[in-house]
Amino acid sequence: MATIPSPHTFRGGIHPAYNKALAAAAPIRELPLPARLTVPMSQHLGAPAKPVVKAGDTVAGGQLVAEAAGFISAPVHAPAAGKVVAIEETLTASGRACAAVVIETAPEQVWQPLPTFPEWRFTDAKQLIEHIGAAGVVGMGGAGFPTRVKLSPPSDKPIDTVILNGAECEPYLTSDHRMMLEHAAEIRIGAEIIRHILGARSLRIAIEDNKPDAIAAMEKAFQDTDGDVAVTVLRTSYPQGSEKQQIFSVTGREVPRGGLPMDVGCVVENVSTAFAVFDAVVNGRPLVRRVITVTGDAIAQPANLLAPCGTLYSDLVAACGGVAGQAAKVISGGPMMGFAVSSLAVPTGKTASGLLLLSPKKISDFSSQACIACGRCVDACPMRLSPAELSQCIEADDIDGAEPLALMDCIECGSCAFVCPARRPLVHHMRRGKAVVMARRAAAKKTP
Amino acid sequence: MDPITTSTLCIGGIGLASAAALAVAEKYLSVPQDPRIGKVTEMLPGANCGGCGYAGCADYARAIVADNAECNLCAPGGPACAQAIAAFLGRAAAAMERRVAIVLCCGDDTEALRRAAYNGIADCAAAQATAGGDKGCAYGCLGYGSCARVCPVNAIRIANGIAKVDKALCIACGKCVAACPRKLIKLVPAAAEIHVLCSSKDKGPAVKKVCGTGCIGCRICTKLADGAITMDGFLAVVDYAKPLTNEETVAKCPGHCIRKDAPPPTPNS
Amino acid sequence: MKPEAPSDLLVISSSPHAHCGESVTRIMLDVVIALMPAFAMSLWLFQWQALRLAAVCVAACLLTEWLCRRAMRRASSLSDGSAVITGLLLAFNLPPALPTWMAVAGSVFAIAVAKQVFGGLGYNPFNPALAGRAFMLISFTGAMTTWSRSPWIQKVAYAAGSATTQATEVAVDAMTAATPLGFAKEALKAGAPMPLFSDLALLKDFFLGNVNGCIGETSAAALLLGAAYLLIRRVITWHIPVAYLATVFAYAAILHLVAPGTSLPPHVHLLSGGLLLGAFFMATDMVTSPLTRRGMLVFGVGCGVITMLIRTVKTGAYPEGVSFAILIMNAFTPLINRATRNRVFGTKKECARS
Amino acid sequence: MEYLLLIISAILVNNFVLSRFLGICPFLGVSKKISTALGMSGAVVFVITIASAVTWCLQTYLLVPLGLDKFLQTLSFILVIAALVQLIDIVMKRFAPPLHAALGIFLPLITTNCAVLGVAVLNMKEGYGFFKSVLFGFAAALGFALALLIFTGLREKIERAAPPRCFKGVAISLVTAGLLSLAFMGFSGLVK
Repeated sequence: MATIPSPHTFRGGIHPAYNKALAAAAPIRELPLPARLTVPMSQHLGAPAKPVVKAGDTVAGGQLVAEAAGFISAPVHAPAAGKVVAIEETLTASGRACAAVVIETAPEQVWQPLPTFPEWRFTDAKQLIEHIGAAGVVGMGGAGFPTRVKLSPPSDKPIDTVILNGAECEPYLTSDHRMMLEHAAEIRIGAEIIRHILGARSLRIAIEDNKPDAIAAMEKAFQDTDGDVAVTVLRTSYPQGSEKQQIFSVTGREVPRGGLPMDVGCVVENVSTAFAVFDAVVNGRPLVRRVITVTGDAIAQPANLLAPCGTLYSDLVAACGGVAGQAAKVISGGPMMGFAVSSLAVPTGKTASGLLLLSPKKISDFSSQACIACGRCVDACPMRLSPAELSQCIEADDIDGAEPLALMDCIECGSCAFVCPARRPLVHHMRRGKAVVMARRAAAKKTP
Repeated sequence: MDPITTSTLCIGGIGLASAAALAVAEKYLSVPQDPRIGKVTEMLPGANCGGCGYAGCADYARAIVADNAECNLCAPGGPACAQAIAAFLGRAAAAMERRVAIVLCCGDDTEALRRAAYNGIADCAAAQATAGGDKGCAYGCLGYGSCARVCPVNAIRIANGIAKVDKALCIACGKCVAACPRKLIKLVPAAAEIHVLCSSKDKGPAVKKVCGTGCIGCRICTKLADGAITMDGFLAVVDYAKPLTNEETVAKCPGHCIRKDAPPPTPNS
Repeated sequence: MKPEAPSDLLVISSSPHAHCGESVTRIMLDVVIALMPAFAMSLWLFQWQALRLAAVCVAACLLTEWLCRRAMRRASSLSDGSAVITGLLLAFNLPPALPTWMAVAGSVFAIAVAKQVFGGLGYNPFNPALAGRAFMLISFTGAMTTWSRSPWIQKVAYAAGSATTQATEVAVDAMTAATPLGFAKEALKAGAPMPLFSDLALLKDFFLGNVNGCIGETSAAALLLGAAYLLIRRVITWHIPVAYLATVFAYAAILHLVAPGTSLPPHVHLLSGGLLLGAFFMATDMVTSPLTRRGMLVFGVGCGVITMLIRTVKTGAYPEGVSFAILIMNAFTPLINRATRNRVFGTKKECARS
Repeated sequence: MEYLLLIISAILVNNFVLSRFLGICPFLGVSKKISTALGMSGAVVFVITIASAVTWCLQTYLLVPLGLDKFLQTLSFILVIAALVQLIDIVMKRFAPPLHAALGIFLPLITTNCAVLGVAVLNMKEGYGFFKSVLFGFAAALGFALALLIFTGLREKIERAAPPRCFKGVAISLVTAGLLSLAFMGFSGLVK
């Protein structure tokens, strides 16, 4: 066990105002069970889960309510016992509509646990992977990629390094930070389970140097771990938490274009995901709740709340003392990659790490002047693209011109738009361009 | 030799030599191409709109001649063009009626509410991807003009936050149909004049909450329309295969979303 | 009946929701601030002539900008400050005795033809001030190359003349009414010996700006002060100026080693003409220079080579090549952008070319 | 050195497009995309080089001996160049279909391109020998290619610019070409 400074740092990136002090000191607090939960079927990347309950059914906490609908999909469980009152369409934080199982929670909570594997060190990896999949564990850093899939790389792609992502580079958010401080021991067991499953030689815990207390907590938790284990201290720079950039910072390897971390022998898991793995394997608890940072200058008492997935944002706001002044923008997630929502009637999901309420003076207007070709976006882009040229192509509807400029490699981190003096909505252009390309590719696949 | 003869002979010689070389080359080296393709290309209107599904008029002409493609796929050319091509190639002309695009929403900014303040690029798909769009109605026209931008003949105007197709200009190429992220635009027979200009599948009360001119699923029109309007859940839908002329449907619609096309403008208006 | 909407709507927009706070106006303001030392020096050296030209150019640029935007029925763009910079830079590039109406004509050309016709700031392919100057140089060649004999400068010029050991009376006379580069070019054409400018006191004059030249370009010290401000404020990066100046220095040094009798020493090339003004304030114009660092280096080297070609080839029509060099490289900028894109993360070679 | 100066002169100083104003129609017509501009440049370099050789032979071995070079030069050159381009078109279509697909549409454009004729006539006027004629033709074509590529780059930029409506399209392209020409005046006099 050692603590090492990160040997490399990706090129590009930005240094936004982090504003983490608002919630960093607030210990994780459990949200009182809301009367009603709206559990979306799409809390992960891939096909939405298929409901297996119907209106009128009574469910126990942890009971399966929807099963995975494909290889890249994840099941959904009831966060609490109660009665299913409806299965209706809801708008999720990402702006897409999906079906949701609405549960009226019961005053008497009954819990239906999954099997547990206290002897996981002697359990077959395959069995553990199935169990983690059945518990609905997905990446909790933001994308929501099903962990089961990540943990089963093809045999020709051996994994030698597991990276535990504790960078939490998004401004304002502190949920992973608090998890590392308060649940270091559980995270360690989760990480070891992941390492055991993948048979990986090395384990790295990647934390930015602006969280010395988290680094200390992790050092302490992992101090007697065998093998090649180290805390890698990353230079504070956004987006250190992005998978590809983090792998480069920790190992110096570049994930090839269009490839996955496993192509360079790495798997990156968020610290909260490691906790969820521990919870599923050791406690038999499916992923039905998570810590969410409720923060911003328009919330009365910023907090880190442990809330069931399916809690409406309005319930979270109420638990934090309500809105302070006027909220002009409500963001699900952090300010760099989070989604603005149009109302508080939106449910949380497994990937919702934060809820940010900003007052009118804190929001930035992206008014889109002409590009003055200052090249700052080119310097800031961690994927080393040319957002200036890309956005101009897309603005002129020249998607064919944008595609060869590696449009699809954009990770939408927002660094370009953050630095743009002309305040061009660069990421918005990228998203639009990518959507057009995706639609074209889908159409081309349909009619070969 | 006098200069005139020399020059005549010289130029004539160069000309003849070049002509001979070209003729020989043409004879032994040329690559044949079906001459009918050129003719058919000329018969097509040359709008290159791609509405037929091919890459421009020349490609469509090639497809008609070489791949035996249907010759009635050209919407801008209309029936006349299809018949001309069919006659030229000696094929049976398939029947074709003029169609036009129509936006099945009439909830403009006077009648329908916006649920958020959108700050982003003026594109419907982009707005839709931002928190599901700023329109209160999840089915209604966002009004950021993606359809108008793809229209090759500028037949679509955005006015008061809603798109409207100019029937006279529309060539039914179908580009707007594909461009609308909410699938609000349909191609309908140009002869049809009465339409249900709403696409909301929500129940009446939900519609009323967000729009003053939406279909509330009251079914009054279905009785008056003699089978030409059917219900799709809580939404009245015109069956364009049947004639719909009863103007009472327009007058009696409590949601005011059944509308008759305005008569074509008089020249001096 | 329209249903009632909630009173204060939430703003929805794509991520990111944070911004660094930088703006185009702020950048332009920084450039104006950075130009102030040079302006102060020009007021000291050329007195009311400098004030007249600067005022006329800035006013004409602002007015033209306003009129163009009105004619195009577009929102006014005066507040972004770019027209002020164009006016100042154009004025800095004019000889002190230039008639006012010519300065106005150049300003109108710069803003109307080189900028607003393309749609305004960000769309112009050429630097407006330089395009205006090139236009004037070709249209009013005489007036643009006539240098006043302000008492200050005459003294210096005579000193420079006497420093050249074999200079004839004619050369000294010519020197009083020519820039150092103009004098050098004449000497080159006539086969006369090249002034060496080796006197330290003369170097000091070059540094302060006590030489003939355009009103804003003569004082190296003031220009370097402004450049330092731009670099500290990170409005510009070092790449273009350093590549530009290094190329000029290297080219001049090699030439001076090979043919010391017919070429100026490299430090004189660096300090004379509009090189410093061009390298720090005009070649670095964001809109018309490349996007990537590598592209900027290529751009700077190209500017340097062309500048020196124009300055030192005997038959060349112009003694000074900075404005033309930058304009020509402006034309290459789209191609340089295309050729110097960064290596996309996760790819082996520079791909992403189209 | 002489040859080097000839090349520099033809490419930069006396650029065919920017200072002699020859070959303007393909310069404006084929400068929308870099890929097509490259194709056109390739075709022009190819045709001008060959045309220089052929017209030199025609002049030296036919027109001059017959005493017709004073008044029949232009006519016969046009004839030969047109025939030559057509012939190349046919031959290329047969033996190098990929190259034809790339250059094919540009070849007819070159047939009546004044730049080709200009090079041929200038060769004769300057009294260049065979090798020098071919070299000059090649360099002039390279100059054309350079101007075309620069202009295409600029045009891709101004395509996305926002000129007032009356300046859209060709008008703004001509303004740009004018400014480019203005910039290239800096080279004037470098090589006589």
